[in-house]
Amino acid sequence: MRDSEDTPPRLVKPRSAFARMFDRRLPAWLLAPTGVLLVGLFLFPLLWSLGLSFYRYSVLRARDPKLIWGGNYGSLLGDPDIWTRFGTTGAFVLGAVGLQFVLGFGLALLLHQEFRGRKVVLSLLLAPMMMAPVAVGAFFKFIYDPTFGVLGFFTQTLFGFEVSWLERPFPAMVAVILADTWMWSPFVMLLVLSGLLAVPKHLMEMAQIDRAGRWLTFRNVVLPQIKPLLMLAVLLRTMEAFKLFDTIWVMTQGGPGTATETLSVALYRLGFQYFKTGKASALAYLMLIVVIVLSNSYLRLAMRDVSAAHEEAS
Amino acid sequence: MRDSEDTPPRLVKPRSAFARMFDRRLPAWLLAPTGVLLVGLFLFPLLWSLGLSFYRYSVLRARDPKLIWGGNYGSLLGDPDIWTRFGTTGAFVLGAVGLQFVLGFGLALLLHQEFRGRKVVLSLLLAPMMMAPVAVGAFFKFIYDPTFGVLGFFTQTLFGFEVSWLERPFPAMVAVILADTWMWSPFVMLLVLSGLLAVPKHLMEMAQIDRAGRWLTFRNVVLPQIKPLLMLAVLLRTMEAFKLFDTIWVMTQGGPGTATETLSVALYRLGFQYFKTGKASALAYLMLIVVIVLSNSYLRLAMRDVSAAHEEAS
Amino acid sequence: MAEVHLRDVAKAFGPTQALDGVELRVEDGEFFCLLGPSGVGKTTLLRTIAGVERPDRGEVWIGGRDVTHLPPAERDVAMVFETYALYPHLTVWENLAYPLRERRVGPIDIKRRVERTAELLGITHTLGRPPQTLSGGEMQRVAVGRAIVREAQVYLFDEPLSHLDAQLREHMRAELKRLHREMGSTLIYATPDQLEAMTMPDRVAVLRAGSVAQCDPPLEVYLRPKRLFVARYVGEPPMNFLDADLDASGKVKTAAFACRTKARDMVAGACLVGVRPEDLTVAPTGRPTPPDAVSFAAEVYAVEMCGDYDLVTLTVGADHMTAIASDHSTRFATGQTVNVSFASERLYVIDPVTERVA
Amino acid sequence: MAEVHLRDVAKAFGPTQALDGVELRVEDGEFFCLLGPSGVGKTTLLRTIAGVERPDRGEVWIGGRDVTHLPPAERDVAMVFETYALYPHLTVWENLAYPLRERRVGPIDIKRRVERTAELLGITHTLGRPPQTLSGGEMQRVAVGRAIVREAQVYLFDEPLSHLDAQLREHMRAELKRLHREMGSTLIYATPDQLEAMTMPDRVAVLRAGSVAQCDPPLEVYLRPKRLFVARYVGEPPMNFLDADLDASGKVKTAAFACRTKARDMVAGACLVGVRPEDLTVAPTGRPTPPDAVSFAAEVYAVEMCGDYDLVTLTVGADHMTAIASDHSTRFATGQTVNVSFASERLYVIDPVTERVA
Amino acid sequence: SAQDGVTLLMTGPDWGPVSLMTEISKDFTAYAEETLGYPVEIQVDPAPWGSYYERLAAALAAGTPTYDLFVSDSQWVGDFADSGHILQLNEHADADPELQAILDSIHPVLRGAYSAYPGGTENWWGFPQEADVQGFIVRADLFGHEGERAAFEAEYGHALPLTADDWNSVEWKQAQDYAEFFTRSQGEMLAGDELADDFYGLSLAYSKTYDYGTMAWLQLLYNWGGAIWDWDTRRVDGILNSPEAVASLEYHIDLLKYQPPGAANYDLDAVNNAVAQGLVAMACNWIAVAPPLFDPAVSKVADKLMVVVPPGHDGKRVYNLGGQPFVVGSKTQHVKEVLAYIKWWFQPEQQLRFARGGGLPATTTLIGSDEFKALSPWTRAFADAVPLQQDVWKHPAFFELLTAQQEEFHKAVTGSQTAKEALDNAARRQETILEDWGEYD
Ligand SMILES: Nc1ncnc2c1ncn2[C@@H]1O[C@H](COP(=O)(O)OP(=O)(O)OP(=O)(O)O)[C@@H](O)[C@H]1O
Ligand SMILES: Nc1ncnc2c1ncn2[C@@H]1O[C@H](COP(=O)(O)OP(=O)(O)OP(=O)(O)O)[C@@H](O)[C@H]1O
Ligand SMILES: [Mg+2]
Ligand SMILES: [Mg+2]
Repeated sequence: MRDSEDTPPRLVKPRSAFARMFDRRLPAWLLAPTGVLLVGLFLFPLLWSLGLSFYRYSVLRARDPKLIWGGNYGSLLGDPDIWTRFGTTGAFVLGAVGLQFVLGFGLALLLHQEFRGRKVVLSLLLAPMMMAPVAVGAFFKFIYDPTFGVLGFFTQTLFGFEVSWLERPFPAMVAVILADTWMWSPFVMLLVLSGLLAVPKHLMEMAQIDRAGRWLTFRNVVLPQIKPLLMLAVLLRTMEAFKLFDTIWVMTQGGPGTATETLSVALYRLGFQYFKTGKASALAYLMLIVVIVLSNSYLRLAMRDVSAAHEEAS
Repeated sequence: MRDSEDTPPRLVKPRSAFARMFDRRLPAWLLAPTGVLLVGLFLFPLLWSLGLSFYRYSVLRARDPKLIWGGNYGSLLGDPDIWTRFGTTGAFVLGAVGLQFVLGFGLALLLHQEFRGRKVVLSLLLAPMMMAPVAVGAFFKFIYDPTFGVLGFFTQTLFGFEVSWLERPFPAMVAVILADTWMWSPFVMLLVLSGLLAVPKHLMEMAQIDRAGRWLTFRNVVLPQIKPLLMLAVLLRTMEAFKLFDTIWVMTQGGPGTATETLSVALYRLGFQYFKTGKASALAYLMLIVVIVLSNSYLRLAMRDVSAAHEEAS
Repeated sequence: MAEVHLRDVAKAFGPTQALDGVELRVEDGEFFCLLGPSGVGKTTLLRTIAGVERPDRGEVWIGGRDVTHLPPAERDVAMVFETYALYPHLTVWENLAYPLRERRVGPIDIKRRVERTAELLGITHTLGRPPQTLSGGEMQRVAVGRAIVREAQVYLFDEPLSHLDAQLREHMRAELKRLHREMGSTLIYATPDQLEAMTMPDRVAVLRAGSVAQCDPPLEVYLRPKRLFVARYVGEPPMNFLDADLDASGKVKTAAFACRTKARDMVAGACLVGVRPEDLTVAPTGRPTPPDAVSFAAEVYAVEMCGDYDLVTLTVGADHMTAIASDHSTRFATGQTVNVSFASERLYVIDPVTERVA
Repeated sequence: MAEVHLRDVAKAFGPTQALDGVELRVEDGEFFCLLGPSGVGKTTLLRTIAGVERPDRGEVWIGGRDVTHLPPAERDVAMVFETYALYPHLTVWENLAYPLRERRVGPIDIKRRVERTAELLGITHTLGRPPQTLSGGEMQRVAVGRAIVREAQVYLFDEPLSHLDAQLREHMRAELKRLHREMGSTLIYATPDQLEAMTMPDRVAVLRAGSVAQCDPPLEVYLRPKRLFVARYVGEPPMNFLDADLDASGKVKTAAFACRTKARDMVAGACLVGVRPEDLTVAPTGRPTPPDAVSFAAEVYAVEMCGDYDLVTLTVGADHMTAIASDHSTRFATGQTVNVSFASERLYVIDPVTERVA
Repeated sequence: SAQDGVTLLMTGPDWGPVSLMTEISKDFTAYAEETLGYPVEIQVDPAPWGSYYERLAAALAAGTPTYDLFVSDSQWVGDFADSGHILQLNEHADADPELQAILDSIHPVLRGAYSAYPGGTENWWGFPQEADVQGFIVRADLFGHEGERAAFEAEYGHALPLTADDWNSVEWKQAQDYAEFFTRSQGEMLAGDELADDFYGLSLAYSKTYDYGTMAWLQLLYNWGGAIWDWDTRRVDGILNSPEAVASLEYHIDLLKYQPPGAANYDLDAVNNAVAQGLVAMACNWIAVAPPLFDPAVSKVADKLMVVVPPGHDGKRVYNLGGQPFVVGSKTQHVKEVLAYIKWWFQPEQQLRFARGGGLPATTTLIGSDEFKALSPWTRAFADAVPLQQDVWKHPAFFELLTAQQEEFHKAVTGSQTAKEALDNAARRQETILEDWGEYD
């Protein structure tokens, strides 16, 4: 509206430098180099270590690195043990992430209810993920200990027998998965909970009036809202599970036999026991490729969903 | 609308068990025990390890645990070194999380633009966080190496001098922070990016028409939308930075001197070098308390914002 | 049996008393309208009946059951929200089918009902699309469709036609009335639109600041408003009000005219009289006025042409009055002196203290 | 200088052609209205002018500049969105102040303008609240406030009054007109509401399926529709149409009556004639009809009382016609035979092939 | 059953002596089959030195995997013995004269260091696996270069040492001159060639990892007349931070100026690497890690090196003891086989093979033999140093003591505090630790 009595507009207080910085439209030729530099700084160490994987090289031995191109990759991919490690890792990732997904979800649904002491329980549930993985590994190792362990005591008392958790391949894998699940289900819970809080109230009201059952409401109203965060949680957990080292190392050192020898354990051995730096780099890159392929599929799904969900109102 | 020609409603296909499960309203007395059990399973290892912290006990030295109540806590809190570690940890967490916040944010804003090769850059940027922290530590140690390192080569060529990154307290801290930043800024970026994608289109249009400057738009339209995810990212990063061990250990072992000796390094020493299991548990719990206090403040803020943001339409 | 009964329902949002002791009894099968200006509490009232809002005080009874503490799902109501919210992740088809899904309606029936509803609302072309690609009016029709696609004891409509054009609205009004007749359910309809409130319902409740000012059949509300607020609010253009004096015999006297009324049980003294623009006949001076009509002279202040009628603003003493001249054969010019007349029984007398209309 | 000029603007959403070659020239300072049924492209057109939608084809000129490829911020337009979107994280006060913030308006001015606008819209009591606590009508008024609080070359209003009641609407219409006069800016107003389209603008464009069917001053559109679509769409209740035969001399003949028209340049043969309900005078048989009026007998089919007038549906041969009887002194009964008359110049003759109105 | 064969699980640090032992032990299988009647396989599961203790201790604490025997750094024996993780051998030695004979054959200094705990007693806990001592690895080509020799003598007024005997009387004062003399910049001449890179006089380990830095310094501490604690009262304050000790640490840190950049973080590998790359003229390192330097595949200067004893100070010559015993896990089910293995391992043939392969033996006769002294470039220095060795703590709290020592030491090395402060702090912290262990009760 025309404000006829207005004095001519004037600058009342000098605007902060910060405001002006954001205000001014940075020309592309100024923004682009900054971006390129920033991205470059992040990519450089990546490419450099990629370079390393084409060399036969050991940090321990003074021999000059020797360029062997795909040699490290070839010998890795030709090694049946590596394929076994991939299998073991896959089993671990599937088991751990699957369980974390289910339990994290369940906990989130539980804690989305109102009840007394909810906040305390929430804080406590977040505690495991705040603990050092090494410590968690140590705790669980102790819990599983057949002689002193608490679990053995329970199964002994309840069922009259003890499971030698860490001494048989299958139980050992389960044990490692359980430890990781204990630690990280609350993470999934946290993200799902954030998603649940973001479900628009009016949609829930609509669903209530529609007399939509829990399942329908869940699938059509709740799930689409939390899906992006859920995908993110699964993505992050998959990535982390793929590279989990500390807990496994402390609990089983990859044993019994090679039952819990995942790729990251193999990587550790290559790089820090055998000091085959080049080959270790190559394995690291093989793992990276797998994770990137996995996460890209996730990411594409998640992002598509996010953008779809929020174009809601035009 | 009344459908007068309707045959009486009938069950056309049996509904899946899954659907029925969600559909039925579980009575409280059935839901509560499940919840209590679930929560209990998660809390048990926590409480058990808490118990441990009241004992003088070493897993290595097979003497009987001795209940000393607050003894471990007392001796920890009375130890000036622990306070120094708290300081070091604080500096590291602040530096790393702060930098990750800024860079992650910047990267997210950059990658929110459309440009050719955006997806490739995105995948590549996510690579660091998918790498094993031990490997990242090793890479960076090598990058910082004064004799063979790439960084030394650069600074030498560009500025004519070398920084002995890992030999002086301040540069060493910076070096460790940079390594963690390299690894985890993309994580912040990922979450912020998810948030950016969730900014409702119509609000952006409104802001455009309002001719609101970048800064105003950002503060009033974009920031409130991404705030919950941003808070979550900061929370998670703070928690992780607090317990970061591998990278620091590989790069500096807490050195030079004790310049990068964080609480998690101290915890490692207590638990796995001195094998003072009880005292290590106590330190783990002290750290936990700090993180819980920190994260609770965050969480309260974040959740309040999430719920506020989404009650938008009634 | 689905009469809706509200007993002393109150609801406050912070300092705002959105509902303030609402007493309302909507009969089973009635087409009931809530009329009132913006912010008066219509939406809050409907939401309270639906159960998505809990009243601070009072009871809600539906079909003889106290449902005050029951969740929406157990009240068997269908509702069109004012914001015409739709499930953003479902297509229009799915949005329409949704309320049927959990009612064990077979897929063939669902298909038939959805398609019939869509056709009725003229949104068949949008069925496969997500809601966010619809135009405002299309969205609103889908929201209406979501309510009428299913059977419910009580239908709640919150301004369901606001984004539609006149013809579509007309059509929808007719359809809603037909549906209501066929189904025999109770229907409560909130609107700020007088035309809707006057043409559709069996009864209309005029709300004022969170409580019911009058609750009667529409014509009754129009012809016999009980309160100054209702008299002033109902009618478009609004009623003219003039200061007057009432004597004990029921005779009122204004600056322009005097006339005999039926307001005999009112306290004599200063009062307000009202007369509707459409009850005023404006004629060039000299034309004969009907017998037993009150007539007086006035000056034309402004004339506004509104298509099928002219709106004439008159200067009467110190006041302005509006009149509707629908006789196209006569045009008035500003400044012209005219003769104004009305039937004396069309005069309302209002007590300025109690604001009651005699 | 802020005339708005659209040249052959087209925009499709998938298979839907929302805009289909729109040609439009809105003069500087004009109050312009877009009228059309739901889904016709009004919103899309406004969004294209604002710049938040990019046309597939054609150009948008504002104030003599080709702004087709300029971002909204550089077009200096203010817009009220149909969804009356508000910033959810800001209070109403902040929402209103927002458009001023980046314009270097001093805080004292901001305060004054915001408060004046709020008062004008009757939303002063909501200023401190977040938008999600407002009622529908309040929200819409805030959205209007956000546009009028600031100066712009072009104001775009998308159904800004749909959730308001008659009196508030009336008030707002008057205010908008006043503001427009004071500011002298160009104002484009989309509405499905005929009353708004007829009373407010200088000119109105009637849209049909993404293109302009007629663009004229409102009375012109009402009195001289150029197309069957416009004739059918404008007017409430809508025009009556009858099949007729046209001879070379311009005389039409229907089942009920025959009359002479000015439609001389039309091809003789089958045609359609139309007459508006309000142009029909219904009288008990035997009453004298005005001279040179066409008159015929009909039977009353139904009577609907609408407050200030009665809607009479008549059986005329095999067709129905509606007529408005605004004379309260005469009431008609169903089945009664009545005399219907109209002035012959109020008859529209339409070519059934080209759909042009003669 | 035993008849199908037994596998003895062993662990040790991942380095030359252990892989050598692994290699040689493959022959034990056949020997066992002969003497015991069934094959016994030795399986070794090595771990890097830097984290060896943590891994070993963690395994012992958890009880899995069960090691039948393992290599323990000599300092750890006390802790493991007190915690019951290793088997005391007196019983078996008493019952088996052959074992007793083996114990007797070990050089007394080494037996005291590797087998006896507490020190000075006759409680036997293990047998030497790899004896070790610090040696000086020097570039014989540079020290023997005529031009350099002349230039040095002209500048410093004394000659560069040439033979092992010369080195036996070198003191740090002189060694520092050598270091200074050979520290050159890129572009300067060295032994007739222009230097493409900077060249340095000396390389020592200063790393914070494990005990690397401390061990290199202890050499100087002892020679300067200092001690790590009072061996009787276990008091540290006033001993560890005595003026001599402070002087030795100051001197030690001062030596950094002759060393490559980054030397403050050099661990054993880095020191070796500096030598192998031809970056330094002298280096001090454990002789056990020296053998690869003489391998042309690893070292650019394989044919130019000699190993000598480290310098003394003010007429005093003490060398820092290294080396590791192997000990028997207390949970082993195969004591018989383990003992058989030990007896086999200490057969002179095996010991000689070990020495030939680069291992450092502990039996008095072998060390004293001329054949041994001439066996490899490093054996002479080793043999000369063995009798002059000084041991460190073998206390159960050794890792805590060590960490306190290392942290304060490294702070001084990297310039965050003075040598005096470092030793004062270390002494204070170590007394607190020992007090906590009830040493002063
Ligand atoms: N994003 C979209 N995707 C697909 N179709 C769309 C989209 N937006 C609009 N349409 C279609 O384009 C046509 C014109 O839409 P528009 O919103 O301009 O109509 P309108 O005249 O504003 O209608 P209303 O009065 O109902 O608001 C409609 O048929 C609509 O369904
Ligand atoms: N969540 C809320 N918080 C605070 N005030 C509220 C809230 N919801 C409604 N109100 C206030 O309560 C009053 C009644 O609101 P309601 O939405 O019922 O009005 P309405 O009659 O539907 O108006 P309209 O015709 O504008 O939709 C209004 O003044 C509104 O501002
Ligand atoms: Mg409302
Ligand atoms: Mg629209």
